[in-house]
Amino acid sequence: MKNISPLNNIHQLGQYGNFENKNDNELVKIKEIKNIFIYQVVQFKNSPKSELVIDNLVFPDVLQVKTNKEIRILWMGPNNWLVISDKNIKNELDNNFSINDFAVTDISHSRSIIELEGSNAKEVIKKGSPFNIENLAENNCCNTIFNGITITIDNIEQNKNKIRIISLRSFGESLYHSITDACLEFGYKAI
Amino acid sequence: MSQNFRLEKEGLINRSKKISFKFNGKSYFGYEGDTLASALIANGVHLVGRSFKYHRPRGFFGAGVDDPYALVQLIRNNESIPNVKATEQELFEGLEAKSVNCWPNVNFDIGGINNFLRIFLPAGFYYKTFMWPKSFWYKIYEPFIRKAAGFGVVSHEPDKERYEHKYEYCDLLITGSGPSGLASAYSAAKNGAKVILAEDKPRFGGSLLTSDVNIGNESGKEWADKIITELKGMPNVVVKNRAQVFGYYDHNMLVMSERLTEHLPKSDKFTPKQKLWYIRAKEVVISSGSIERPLVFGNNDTPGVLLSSAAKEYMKVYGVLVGKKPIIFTNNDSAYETAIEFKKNGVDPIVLDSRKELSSDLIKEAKSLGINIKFEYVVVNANGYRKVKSADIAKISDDKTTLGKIENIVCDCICVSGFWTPTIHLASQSGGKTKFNEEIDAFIPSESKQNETTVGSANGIFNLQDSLNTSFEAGYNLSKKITNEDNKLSVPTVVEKKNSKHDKFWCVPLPKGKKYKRFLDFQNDVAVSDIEIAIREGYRSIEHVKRYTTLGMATDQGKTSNLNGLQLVSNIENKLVPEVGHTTFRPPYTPVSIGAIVGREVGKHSKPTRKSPMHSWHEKNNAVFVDAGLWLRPRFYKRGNETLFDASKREAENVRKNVGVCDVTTLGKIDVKGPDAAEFLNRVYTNAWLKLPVGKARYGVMLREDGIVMDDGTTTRVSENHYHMTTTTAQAANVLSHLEYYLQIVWPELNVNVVSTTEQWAGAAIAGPKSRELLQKLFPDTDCSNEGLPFMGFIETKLFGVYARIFRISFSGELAYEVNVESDYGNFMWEKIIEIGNEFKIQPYGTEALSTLRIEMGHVAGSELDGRTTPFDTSLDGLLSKKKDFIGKRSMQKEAFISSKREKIVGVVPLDKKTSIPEGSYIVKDANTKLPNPKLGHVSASCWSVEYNNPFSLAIIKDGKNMIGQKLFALSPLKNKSIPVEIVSSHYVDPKGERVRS
Amino acid sequence: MQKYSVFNLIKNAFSGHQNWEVAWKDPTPKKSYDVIIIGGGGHGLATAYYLAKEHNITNVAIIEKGWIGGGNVGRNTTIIRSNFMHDANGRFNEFSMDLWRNMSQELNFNVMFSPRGIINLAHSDAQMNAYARRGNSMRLNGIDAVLLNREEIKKIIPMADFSDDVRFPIFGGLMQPSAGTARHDAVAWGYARQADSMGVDIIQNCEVLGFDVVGGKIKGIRTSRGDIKAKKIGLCVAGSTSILAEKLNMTLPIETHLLQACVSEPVKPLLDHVVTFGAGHFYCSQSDKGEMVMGGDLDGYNSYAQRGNLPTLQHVLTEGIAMFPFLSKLKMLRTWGGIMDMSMDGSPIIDKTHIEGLYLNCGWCYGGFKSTPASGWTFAHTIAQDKVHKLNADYNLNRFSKGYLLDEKGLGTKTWIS
Amino acid sequence: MLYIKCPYCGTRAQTEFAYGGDATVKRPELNKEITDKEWDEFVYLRKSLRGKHLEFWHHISGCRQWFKVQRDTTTHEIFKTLKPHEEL
Repeated sequence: MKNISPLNNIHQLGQYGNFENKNDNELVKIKEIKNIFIYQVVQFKNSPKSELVIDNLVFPDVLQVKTNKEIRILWMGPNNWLVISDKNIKNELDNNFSINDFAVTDISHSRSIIELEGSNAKEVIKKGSPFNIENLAENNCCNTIFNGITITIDNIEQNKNKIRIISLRSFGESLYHSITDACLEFGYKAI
Repeated sequence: MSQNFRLEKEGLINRSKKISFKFNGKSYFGYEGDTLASALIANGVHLVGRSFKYHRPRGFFGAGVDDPYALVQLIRNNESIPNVKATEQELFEGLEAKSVNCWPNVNFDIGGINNFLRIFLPAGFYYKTFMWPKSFWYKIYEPFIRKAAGFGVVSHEPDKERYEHKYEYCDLLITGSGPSGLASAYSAAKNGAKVILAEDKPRFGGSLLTSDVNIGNESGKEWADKIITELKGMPNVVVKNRAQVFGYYDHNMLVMSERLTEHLPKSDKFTPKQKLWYIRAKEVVISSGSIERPLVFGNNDTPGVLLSSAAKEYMKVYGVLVGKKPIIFTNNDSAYETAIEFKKNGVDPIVLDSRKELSSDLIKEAKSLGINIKFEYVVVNANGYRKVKSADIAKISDDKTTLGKIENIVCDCICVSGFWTPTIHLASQSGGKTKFNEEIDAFIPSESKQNETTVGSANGIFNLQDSLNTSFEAGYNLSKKITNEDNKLSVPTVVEKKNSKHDKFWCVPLPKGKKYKRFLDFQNDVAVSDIEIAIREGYRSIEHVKRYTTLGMATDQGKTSNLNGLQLVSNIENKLVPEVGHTTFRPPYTPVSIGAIVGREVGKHSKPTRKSPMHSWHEKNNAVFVDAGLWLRPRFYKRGNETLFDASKREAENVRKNVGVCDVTTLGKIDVKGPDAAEFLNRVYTNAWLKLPVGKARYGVMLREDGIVMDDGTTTRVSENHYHMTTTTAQAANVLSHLEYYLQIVWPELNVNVVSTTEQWAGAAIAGPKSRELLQKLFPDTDCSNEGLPFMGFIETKLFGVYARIFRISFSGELAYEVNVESDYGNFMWEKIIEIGNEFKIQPYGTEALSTLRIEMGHVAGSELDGRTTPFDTSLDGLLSKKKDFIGKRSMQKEAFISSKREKIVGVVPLDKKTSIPEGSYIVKDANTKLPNPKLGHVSASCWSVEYNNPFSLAIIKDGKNMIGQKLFALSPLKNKSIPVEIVSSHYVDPKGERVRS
Repeated sequence: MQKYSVFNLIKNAFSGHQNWEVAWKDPTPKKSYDVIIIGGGGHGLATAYYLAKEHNITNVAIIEKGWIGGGNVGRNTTIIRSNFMHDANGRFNEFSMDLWRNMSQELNFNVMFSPRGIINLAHSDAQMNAYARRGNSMRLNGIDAVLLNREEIKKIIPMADFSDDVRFPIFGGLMQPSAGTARHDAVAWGYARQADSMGVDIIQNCEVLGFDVVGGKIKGIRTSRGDIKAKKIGLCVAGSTSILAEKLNMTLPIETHLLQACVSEPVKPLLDHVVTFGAGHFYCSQSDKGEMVMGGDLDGYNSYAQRGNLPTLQHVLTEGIAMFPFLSKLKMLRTWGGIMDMSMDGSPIIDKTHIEGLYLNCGWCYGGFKSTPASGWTFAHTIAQDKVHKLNADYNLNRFSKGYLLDEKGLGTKTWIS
Repeated sequence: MLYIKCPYCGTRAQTEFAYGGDATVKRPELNKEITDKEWDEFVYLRKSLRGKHLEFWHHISGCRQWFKVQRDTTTHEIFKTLKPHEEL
């Protein structure tokens, strides 16, 4: 196999912790999101401000996520976005955003992504992150910290309690341990 | 053994569930719902341990957190736990506990001898003696004192328990579920607020569990149960028992420790023993209640002397009699409730009331029950050693100075009540001010600093109706601010007994000729006489008194002793209590488990570990790893029983002879993009960057503004506006913040973006004479010749279809290349290099070989760039641009930096060409001169030069350049080595740098 | 002055301890003094003591805003050591050690100096080398130091984490056997008692409101208890230096930060040494009372609040458990904070100033306690002789602009990164 | 734990931030002739005020922006947070 995902060595399918006699929704489901494209798009401070669009998605404002089937655009900071896509859109981005006004950087391989799902997903976050997760609405995101590791939380689907936790790749295994350890009390299922 | 002191039916314990337990090896039983203390008292056991200094017998003085002693060693789940408070520890099947601070046992304790020597051991005695002969303090006296001190025993083994954290946000946090807490919680919750109600004890209700009142048409307890049940059912309310809010920190962050399993025989391995809640509350209601004050008299520390409120709680909550011949000694009405409770349970108490005869609802009721009340009477002294046997009592004069004739009455317990002290710790921790309330002789919160409100008896309100009124109001007003809802509840009416005024009297004078110890602090054995000595000797500030006598510095933090201490000082100094002032309250309110504070970041996970994409390959190939910051890097790859020295020598030799490959993923990488990127680099690096062509790399040095070298690395111009910067592994994060600082704050006019791409790229350094041949095979379609890819050149290409970047840069000083691919492909790249490299005898090499190679080349690294060295010291001054300005340039003119005495980097070779020079040795002129021996400089890095097959070191020494050729000594007294050496150039191998260009 | 001794203790016992004299008096300030020391902390009290003892200057007042010994001398982790790399720091603190060794007898007050040895743990060979550099420097300066390997460390502190479940394994460590601890309050009280007996006025509850400077010369101070004249004034107010400097229109190379410490509940003796964690900022020793005395990191932002914040404590205790897993089973009893003069190179300043007759003693960072005697001794000398002693010659104020820095840690001017 | 309002992301827990020191010291312009004294003032000298203190913080586990905070160094009360180039 040519490519190996960040959590390949640690993400072992199965059920762990207090999983006995619990229904599926009570268990936290954990999944690695891999083979996905991630770009940082930054508009330079002194370049003319205009509405930014890619794939008919307008770049969102503070803490928001704009999304369609394939792409999620996350607000990361002033003039700074993360474009997460199932397909390679480097060329589109390069064409839309001139190098004199924008910095587009492919960081697809520099992140590891964990997806949590289930009624206790937010309780898991509360065990390590001081961020007020209850206030993070669907299609909102935030940068914060979990047991000393910098993360981005992306609220994918409120009613399913489905959230993604994005971290730097090299921290991936430590974060994965920290998250799954926090799941033990509820029981979790690696899928 | 039967429970002689257990009442027939009273109490909230579950009599259907018997629980057997052991104390000091003896078996007893109690009931579910008992504490260890209540169960022991039910069995007639009052002697729990020995005091700190005099090793006097100690019993139960309180019924909960207020108890100043009652510490035992608890065995639970095969763990031996020190300093567990028997009055808080709930009983569970098979519980085992032991007394502490006594030897051989609690009944006969050798340490008790101190009690007879006590007149020689007043406050601060140890400052006045143990000074002769000089060495004896540390060798003889101190070890003896240390052995006598301490309470419980803790083993060396790690903690098997699990502790977790939880971050919560709420509108109102309410600390304590007594009447005022319940009222505020209920009215706030009904008004739509998100409420957290925390109760330290297992049972909710606080004083309502023991006081004889009616709220509406229910008893106080029924009302409490009703409210709690309703609160538990509300979605916007979290109700927690066994949860102590112990700290009030900045910006309304409070911390609560929830005890989840300590009341159970054992816990499953996934349920934490404690959960630490970090609660950010918009508003805080402090309803932590109040603690009864002791009255002070002779030998008032004897087991059997206890707070009257505790006696009442043992009866009403646990159905336990603390004694069958009780004396109630009080200066206020509340103790009458205890007397009445005794009477109701068929025990005849004697009440000694220090006040002139007066009347009130309670006193009337007591009289009507035929309770024997002696007004203007006090307890002078408690007789008995391990347990109260009788009391000396006497009439006391109006002015409370003279005692009448001493009478002796037999008793088995003395229940004291010196009125109530509001628990203001949290209010004070928040930074809020306190004021002294003459009414109640105690401090209450005044203006609050953060968003906190104190209600109920914690605020000095001891009347239930007022307490409920103000608490309902508080809950409503505070919630309204937040929810903007307006649902106000009506306050139930209370039927309670009116209290008459208490007596300010609290300390019984000594009868003529008697030297009874009258204790204030029961754990540290601080008596009235100790405070008197302290003040006599000039330790007059309350802080001096506290520190000199250790008053209130025991594990109970003076909950029952501080205020009496203040009273005493104010009497002696003839100041008002507020003038004496109290010592500051700091978290934690009660001792809190260190394990809980730390949580799950223990053992291997105390810090995160960063790994490269090739990590598992290294593991499979016997890499021995080394910590580089949070990263793990292969230090060497062990073959057979090679030592570190053998392996690194082999690996380094192979690089010089053939070719080696090293994982350099951990080096910091930063993408610098934008129209002003070149200008930016020109300002942050000391050398010139404007003219670097696309496709070329350049070595650069960064300084701090104070002129010290911050970091170095190569940066490559990938395209017109795009640079790929590399940093050292150690400084990667700092450099990024540094760059962001200058871009965002200092030079906002620059259009540049910086982002870390460290983990985007897996990096492999291929070094050695055969590296070009290998590279050509890895990239058949790429021209890897010296012309096609010259030194400091850069190309983008494909590695068997995988996008790759090749940089021709060298840290080893050999012909070398660095190949980068996207991290998912890192392992693929690595295996390809090894596979194809085999024919060139490739070997992976670790950081140890890497440093060997760089050292003999004289390349500086972390051990030279240690945050203290300038470009001059490290021979990097050639890179200081004269033409342009840059960060730190202005500091280059400093006298010390340019002085010739300044240290400079050189090479060091042992004259015998055999003896390795330990790193951290010093270079001196004379090896045998007397100390202090003047140092020329230190050895920063050492290696075994594989080029010349002899030891070689780098050193930074005074006037280095002119030292070259000199014969000096390298000294390492720690390893007692003295090595004759010659100073040579730091560029030991290939000084002209031809290989890298070959 | 009444002598403290076991005989006196017994004698007094029989008179019910009624006849002990005050340890120091409570005088009202005179109109003027030869020397005023501002700050009744350890350093200030020691300075006054050595002015009287070594230089026969007894017309001295100590002006203390609150109660003596209430600053950092009363809120530290009582560690005494001279394990420094820079010659200037080593020399200075070894001189301090010599004064510590005789202090109880000299002051006739048991300060309980206890040379139990300090161990700095190392968690990598690189760190072992850094400690070797420090230790060799100490040895060449005549200071005791030994480098211990993992096995030797294990023999001394078996309760440290030598298991496999460890993030930063112990490689070895540097030990200074003669380092140790002392009873912090006793140091302040002992100096105060002797200074008082030699005629020094200890004036508490007296706040300095301003200075009288005429023609570049110090004339006196304005206080909450009236104006007081003085020929010479020594500033000795760790933590509050910047506040007084402001009243003198001086800006200094220091920042004020908060350092936290805490103690556990007392337990029976199990730790005989002072031990520091190498992969962080934690250190620990066990007091005579049985409490684990634990200290660590700065709160990390400028602070004059003598109250700490929880994240730092959590971070520090995390390292504590990483070093001594058994600590997890103990309870934290007390926490407190002290405010520190963090200097821009981590080393102190004892020097004259541009104002004639005004002397400066500050920048002790979080290491002031161990230096108390030497600081007082050299500061007294600098004030009495109006010139620095060779021991504090390198602790001058202009070393920063000239570049003669004494940076033990190599962290530069980011004082909040400890 | 401090609760700091990042001017870009909103109020967050202290652990997301890194401290950046006195925000009143201004770096001298590049290529500008200045005295040693001016340079030392920038590099070494700090007022270290008790009370209201203007300081830099870096939202390092957030939007990675540097910004200014006006905080009381005795009570830690935060009065105002500003973007780098906003003035009080």
